[in-house]
Amino acid sequence: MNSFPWLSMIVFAPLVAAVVLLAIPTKSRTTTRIVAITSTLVSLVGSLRVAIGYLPGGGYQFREHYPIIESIGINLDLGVDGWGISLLLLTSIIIFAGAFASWTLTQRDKEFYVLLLALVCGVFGVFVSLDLFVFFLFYEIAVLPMYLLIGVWGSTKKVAEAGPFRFLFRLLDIGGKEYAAIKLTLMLLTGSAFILVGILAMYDSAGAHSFSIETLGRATYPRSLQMWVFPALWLGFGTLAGVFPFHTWSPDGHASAPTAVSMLHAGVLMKLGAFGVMRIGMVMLPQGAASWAWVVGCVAVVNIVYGALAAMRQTDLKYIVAYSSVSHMGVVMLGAATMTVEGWNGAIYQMVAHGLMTGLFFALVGLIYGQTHDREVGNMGGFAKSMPAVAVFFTIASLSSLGMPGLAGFVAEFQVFLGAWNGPMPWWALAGVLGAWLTAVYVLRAARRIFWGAGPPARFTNLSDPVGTEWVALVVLTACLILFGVAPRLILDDIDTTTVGYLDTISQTAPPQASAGVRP
Amino acid sequence: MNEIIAAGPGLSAWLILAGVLFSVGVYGVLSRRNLIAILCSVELMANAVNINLVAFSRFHGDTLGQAFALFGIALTVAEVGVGLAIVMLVYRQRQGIDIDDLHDLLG
Amino acid sequence: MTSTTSSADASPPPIFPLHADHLVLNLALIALLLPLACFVLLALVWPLRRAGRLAGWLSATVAVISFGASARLLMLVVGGEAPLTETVGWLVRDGKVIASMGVHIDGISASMLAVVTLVAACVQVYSLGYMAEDSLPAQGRYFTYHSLFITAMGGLVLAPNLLQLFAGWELVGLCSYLLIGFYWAKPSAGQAAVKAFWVTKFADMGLIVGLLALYGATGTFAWDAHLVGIWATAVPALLFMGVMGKSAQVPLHIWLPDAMEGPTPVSALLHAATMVAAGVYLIVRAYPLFELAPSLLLAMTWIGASTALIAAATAIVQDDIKKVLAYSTCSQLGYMIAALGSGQIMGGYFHLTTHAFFKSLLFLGAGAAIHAVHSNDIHDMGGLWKTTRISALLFITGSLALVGVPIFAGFFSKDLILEEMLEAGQYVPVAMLVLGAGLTAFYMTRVIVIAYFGDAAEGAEHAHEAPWTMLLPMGALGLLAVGAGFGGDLLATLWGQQYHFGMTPIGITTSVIGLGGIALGIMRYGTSTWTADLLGGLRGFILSGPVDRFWDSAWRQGLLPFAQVVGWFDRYIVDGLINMVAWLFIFLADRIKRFQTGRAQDYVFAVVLGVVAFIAYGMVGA
Amino acid sequence: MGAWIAFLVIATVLLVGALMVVSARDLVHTVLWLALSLIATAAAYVALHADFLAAAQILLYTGGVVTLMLFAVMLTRRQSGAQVLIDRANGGLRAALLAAALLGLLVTATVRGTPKLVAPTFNVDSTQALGVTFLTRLILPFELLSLLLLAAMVGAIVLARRDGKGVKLARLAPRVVIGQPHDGGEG
Repeated sequence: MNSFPWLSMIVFAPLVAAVVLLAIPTKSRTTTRIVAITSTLVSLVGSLRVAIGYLPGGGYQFREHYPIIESIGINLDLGVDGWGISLLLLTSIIIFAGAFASWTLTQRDKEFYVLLLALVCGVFGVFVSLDLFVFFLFYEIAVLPMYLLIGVWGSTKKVAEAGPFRFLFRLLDIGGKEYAAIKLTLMLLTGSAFILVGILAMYDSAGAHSFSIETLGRATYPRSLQMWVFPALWLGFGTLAGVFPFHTWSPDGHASAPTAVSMLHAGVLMKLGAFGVMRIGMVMLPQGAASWAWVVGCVAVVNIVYGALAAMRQTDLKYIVAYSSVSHMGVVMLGAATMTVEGWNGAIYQMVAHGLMTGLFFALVGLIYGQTHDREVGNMGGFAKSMPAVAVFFTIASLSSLGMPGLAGFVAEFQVFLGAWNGPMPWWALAGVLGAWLTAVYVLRAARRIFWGAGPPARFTNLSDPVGTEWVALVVLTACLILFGVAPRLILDDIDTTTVGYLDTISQTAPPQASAGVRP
Repeated sequence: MNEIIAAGPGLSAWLILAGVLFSVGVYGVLSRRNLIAILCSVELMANAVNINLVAFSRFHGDTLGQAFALFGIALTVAEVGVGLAIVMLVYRQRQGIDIDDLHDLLG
Repeated sequence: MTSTTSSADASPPPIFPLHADHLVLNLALIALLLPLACFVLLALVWPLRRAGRLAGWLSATVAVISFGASARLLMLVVGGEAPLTETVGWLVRDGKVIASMGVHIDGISASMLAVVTLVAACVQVYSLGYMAEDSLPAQGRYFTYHSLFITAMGGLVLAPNLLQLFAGWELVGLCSYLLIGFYWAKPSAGQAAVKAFWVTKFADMGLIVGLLALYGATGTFAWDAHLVGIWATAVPALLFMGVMGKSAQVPLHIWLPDAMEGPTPVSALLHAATMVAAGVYLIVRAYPLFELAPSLLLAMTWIGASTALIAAATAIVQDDIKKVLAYSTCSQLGYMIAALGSGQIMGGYFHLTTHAFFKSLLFLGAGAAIHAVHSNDIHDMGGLWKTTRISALLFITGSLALVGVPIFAGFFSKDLILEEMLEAGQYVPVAMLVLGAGLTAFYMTRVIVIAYFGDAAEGAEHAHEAPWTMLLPMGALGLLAVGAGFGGDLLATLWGQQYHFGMTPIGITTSVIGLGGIALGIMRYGTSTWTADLLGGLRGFILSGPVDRFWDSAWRQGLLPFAQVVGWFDRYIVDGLINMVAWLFIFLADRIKRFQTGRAQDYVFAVVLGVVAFIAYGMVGA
Repeated sequence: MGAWIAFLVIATVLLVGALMVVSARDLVHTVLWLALSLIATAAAYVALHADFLAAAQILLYTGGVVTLMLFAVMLTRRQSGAQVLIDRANGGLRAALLAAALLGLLVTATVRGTPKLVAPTFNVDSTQALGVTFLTRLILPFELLSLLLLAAMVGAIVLARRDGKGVKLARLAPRVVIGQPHDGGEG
C-alpha cells in the first residue's frame, strides 16, 4: 500500500533543492526562494500525507529499507511512529514558515537557503531514522550548518562586562556572532561525542552487529552499562535540548542567529535533543533511565524556573524568547523524566507546541528587528499602533507560552504536569506550574512594554505591519497553534499509542522501579 | 685483514660512507641559514641515498637499484628546480632568503 | 514494534453530536457557539471588524439571540427537562479519554447561563451607545473581545467537568486582560491589565494544582468525585485559591480596583456581574468537593466576611465612582463566599444572581454619568440629578438594591445569606456582614449625594442624558434589580430546595442598619454643617493601600531582584564557567603553541629527532 | 688493493667536499664545493660499476643543478641593498649533536646488520641492463617520471614568473582573522 517512498521524499526533498540551488547559476532572488519553498512544500505535503495515512494501532509505518554498509549493519532504514509523525509535521511546518520568514534576506541568500535546507534534511532524517548510525549522521547534519548560518548571517550584541570572569569578555569577544556560533557548535559537538560513545557502547554490548534501533531496542543491556550510557546520552542530547547548565549556548546562539535560523533552531533542533533523550536514552535504556529519572526531572525543574527567572531579567527581545525556550524545553524534559504516559504524551506535545510557539515568536522578533534594528525592549513602546497585526500574533504566541487553554501550549503543559504529579516526585508539578506563572509574568511584561503604551518613540515612526509573503509564516504558525490547542486529538491519539507501546516494552524488559511506576 | 684488503671495499664500507654523507647533509640542513645552502645540503642527503641504492645494486647484482637511483636523481633535479623557484619567489617578496625570516607558521 | 493498546482507540473519535431533535442541546449550543462564530468572523474578517458599528450591531444581535436561547433553555429546564451532558473526548491517555469537552445542562448551569447572557446582551447594547465616540476599529476590537467573552463564559458555565471549567476560566481571564487593556495607549491601563492577569494567574496556580491533585486521586476531573484523606481538604483548598484570585478575595483582590481602567461596560459585565462571580460559581458547581472539607468552609466564611467588611470600608473613601463600585463588588463577593462557606449555596448563589443585575446596573449608571461628564471623579459629577434624571433614577434603584432596602432584589438575597448563616451559628461573621451592610449603605449614599445632589460641578451642568441604546438595557436591568428578589422561589425550584421568604429579626436588623447608613450618609455629605470627620484616620490608612503595598514590595523587592540575580548568575557565573572551559583550552593551546616556533629548521630538527628515536628504538628493540 | 685506494680517495674527496658545503661561509664556494661532491659521487658510481648513472650524475647535477644554483646565488645576493654572500651557522651545536647521533646509529646499524656480500665478479654491461629495465619492467614509472619533470618545470615557471601572477597564485591562501567583532545585520 505504501509503496511510494514518502519518507525519503520528505527527507531528501530539501537536500535535492539545496543541490539544485548550488547547481543553477542564478542570481535571481525569486528563483532561489521558489526552489527552496517548493521543496519545503513537498516535505510539508509529504508529512501531511504520512500523518493522514498513518494507521491507528501504532508501530513503525511507511517503512523503507536501503542497505548502506551491511557488514557492520548500517542501513538507511526509515519509518515513523506517532512521535515521528508529530515531529515531522512540526518540522515541515516550521521550515515552510521559516523559508518565508527569510524572504527579505539580501546577503548571500542562495547560500543561506542551501545551508538551511541541508540542515532541515538532517532534522527530518533524525525523526524518521530507524538506524542508530544514520540517526547520528543526520543529527550531525542538522547541527553543523548552524555554525555558518550564525557566523555569517548572524548579528552581534554588546554584553556588559562584569562578574568574576570579566577578563574573558574581550578575549572571547562575548556577544559577537562568531562567539555565539563557535560556542553553539563546540558545545553541541561535545555533546555529540558523548552520544557517539553511548551509541557505540550499546552497539558493542548488544553484539548483534546491527545499528538498527529495533534490534538494539530488543537487546537487554547490563545494568552497569545502562547506568553510565544513559547519563552520557542525556548529557549529549540534553546539551542540544538546553539542559541546565549546558543551556548557555542557547541564549547567545538564538539571539545572534538570523530569523529563520532561530525559528528552526529553537523550534525544531532543540527537539532533536529531547527526542534523542526519550527515544534512544529512555526507551532503549529503561533501567538507566529509571535510576536517573530523578536527576533528569530535578534538572528539568531547574530549567523551567531558572529559565523563566532569567528571561524576566532580560531586556533584549531575542534573549527573552531564547530564555523562554530554555524554560519550555525544561517542560519537555520534565515530561520525559516522569516516565508516565501523560508525561511522555505531554513532552512530545510540548515539543510540537513549543516549536510552533517559539517559531512564531522568532518570526515576529525578526519582523520587529527588521524594522527597528533594535532589540532593546526598553526602547520600544506603543508598537500596537503601527503594527497591530504583529501585536496580535505576539499576544497569541505569549498566551500559548503561558499555557492559555485553546492554544497548543496548554494541552502540552497540562499533560506534563499531570504526568509530573503522578510521577516519581509530585513536587515537580508545582515547580512546573510556578514556571508557567513566571512565564505569564515576563512574557506579558514584554508584550506590554513593546506594544502598549503611548505611541512609538520618534525614531520608530516608519513601522508597519507585515507585507506580502511575511504574512505566511505568521498565519501558518498561529493557525497551527490554535488548531492543536483546540483539537489535540489530531495528533495526540497517535502519540498516545506510541507512548503506550514504548512504556509497555519498557515494563516488559525491565520492571520499573516502584517510584517510577505509572500509577493507575 | 689481508682478505679484506684483497676483497676491496665491501657493502658496509659504501653504506658507512653514505651514512656519513647523509649525516653531514642533515647537519647542513639544520644549521645553514641561507635557503640555497640548505638546498645544497639536501642535495648531499639525496646523493647519500643514491650511493646506497647503487651500492646495494652492485652487491646484489640487480640493476633495479640503479634504476631507482636514476629515479632519485630525476626527482632531485625536479625538486631543485621547484625549490629554487620558491627561493626566487621568497627573495622577491622579502628581499632576502634567510630562513630565520620565514616564520609565518608561527601562529 | 507492535501496539498493545486496547481497540478502544481504534475507532475514530466521535463527531460532535448535533441531534436535530434535541432542543435543549441545540439551544445550549446556539448560546455557546453563535458568539464563537461571531468572534471568529470578526477576528478573521478585518474589514468587517474595522467597520466598527456594523461589528457592534452584529455582536450585540448575537448576544441577544444568545440570551434568547439561554432564556428558552432555562424555561425548558424549569419545566422539568432532565439534566443533560454531552461531551466529546479531548485528552486521551492509554487510549482512554481522560478529559472531555462539551456541555452539561442542569438547573445551576442553565440559570447561570441565562444570567450571563442577559447581562452580556444588556451590556453590549449599552456599549453601542457608550463606545460610539471611540474610533471604529477600536469599537470592532471591543465587540470582538465581547463575543469571545460570551463564548468563554458560556464554556465555563456549561462545563461538564472542572478541566473545561478551568479552560473557560482562563479564557475569561484573557478577555478581562484584553478589555482592561483596551485603552492600551494609556500606561495605567496596560499596567492594570497585566496586574489583573498576573494576580489571577497567580491564584490559578492553586486551581491547576488542585486539578492535578484531583486527577491524581481520582483519575478524572469530575466535581462530584469522592475524595478521601488529605485530598478531601487539599483539593478544594487549592481550588479555592483560584477562587480567591478570580473573585477578588482579600488579599488577592488588588487587581479588581485597578481593573476599572477598562471601559465601564466591561467593568459592568466582567468585573461586576459575571467573570468575578465565576469563582462563586466554581464553588457552587464543585460543592460536592467542598462540603467534604469543613475546615476549609470555615476559612471561607471568615475570608468572605473579612473581604466584605474591608472592601466596604475601603469603598467609603474612594473618589472614583468606579473604584467605589469595584470595592463594593469585592465586598458583595465576600458575602457570597461567606455564605458558601457556611454551607449555604442557595443564599450565595441567589446573591450572585441579584448582584449580577444590580451591580451591572450600577456600573452602567456610573458609565452614563461618566459618559455625561467625562470624568470618573464623583466630585466632578455634582448635580447630575438635574440633567440626567432617568439614569440617576436607575442608579439610585441599583443602589437601593445593593444596600438591601426591602422589596429591592439585594434585600432578599442578603437577608437569605444572613439568615442562613445565623442558623449555622456563625455569629461573628454575621456581625461583620451586618456591619458591612451598614457601610455599604453609607458609601452608596455618599456617592449618590455627592454625584447627583451635591454642588453642581462645571461639567455636570451641560451634561446630556444618555442615548436610548444605553438607557434601554439599564431599564431592563433596573426592572430586574427591583424584581429579581422575587425569583427566589424559581431558583429554589431549579435546585430542588425549599425557599420561603419571611421577615426575620436579622432581616429587620439589616434593613434598619442599612437605612441608618443611608441616613448617616445623607447627614454626613448632604449637609455641610455636620463636619466631624468620622473617618479621618482610617481614610489615610485605607488610601495608602496597605495590601497593595505589600504585594508591590513583594514584586519590587522580592521577585524582580531575584530574577535579576538569577539572570546575572546565568550570564556571569554559569556562562562564565562555560567560557572558562574555553579559556582553559585557549590557555593550554597558548602554552603548547610555543613548541611551534614557526621556523622550518626547528620542524626539521624535530623530524630528524623523531627518525633518530625510531631507529634507536628499533635497534634496542631488536 | 686498487679498489681500496680508489674508495678511500673518493671517500675523502666526497666528505671533504660535503663538509665544506655545510661550513663554507661564501655561498659561491658552497655551491662549488657541492659540485666537487657531486663529481666525487659520480666517481663512486663508476667504482660501483654504474657507468650510466655516473654520466647522468655529471650531466644533470654538475652540469644542470650546480649551474642553476649559481644563478640563484647571483640573483639573490642583494639583500636590503647590500650584497650578502656570507652565511653563518644557525644552532650549529644542536645540529651537530643530532647529526652525530644519527651517524652513530647509522654506522652501528650498518656494522651490525650488513650481510657480508661479495660483489659478483661477472661483468655485466650495466648500461644495457638499465635500459632494458626501464623499457620493460619500469616503463610506467619511467613515463610518469617524465610527467613529473614536466609538472616540476611548469611549477617552477609559474612560481618564478616576474609578472606577479605567480605571486598572486601563492597568495591564494586566505588570511583568517579570528575574533574580530563584526556588526552584521540580518535580513
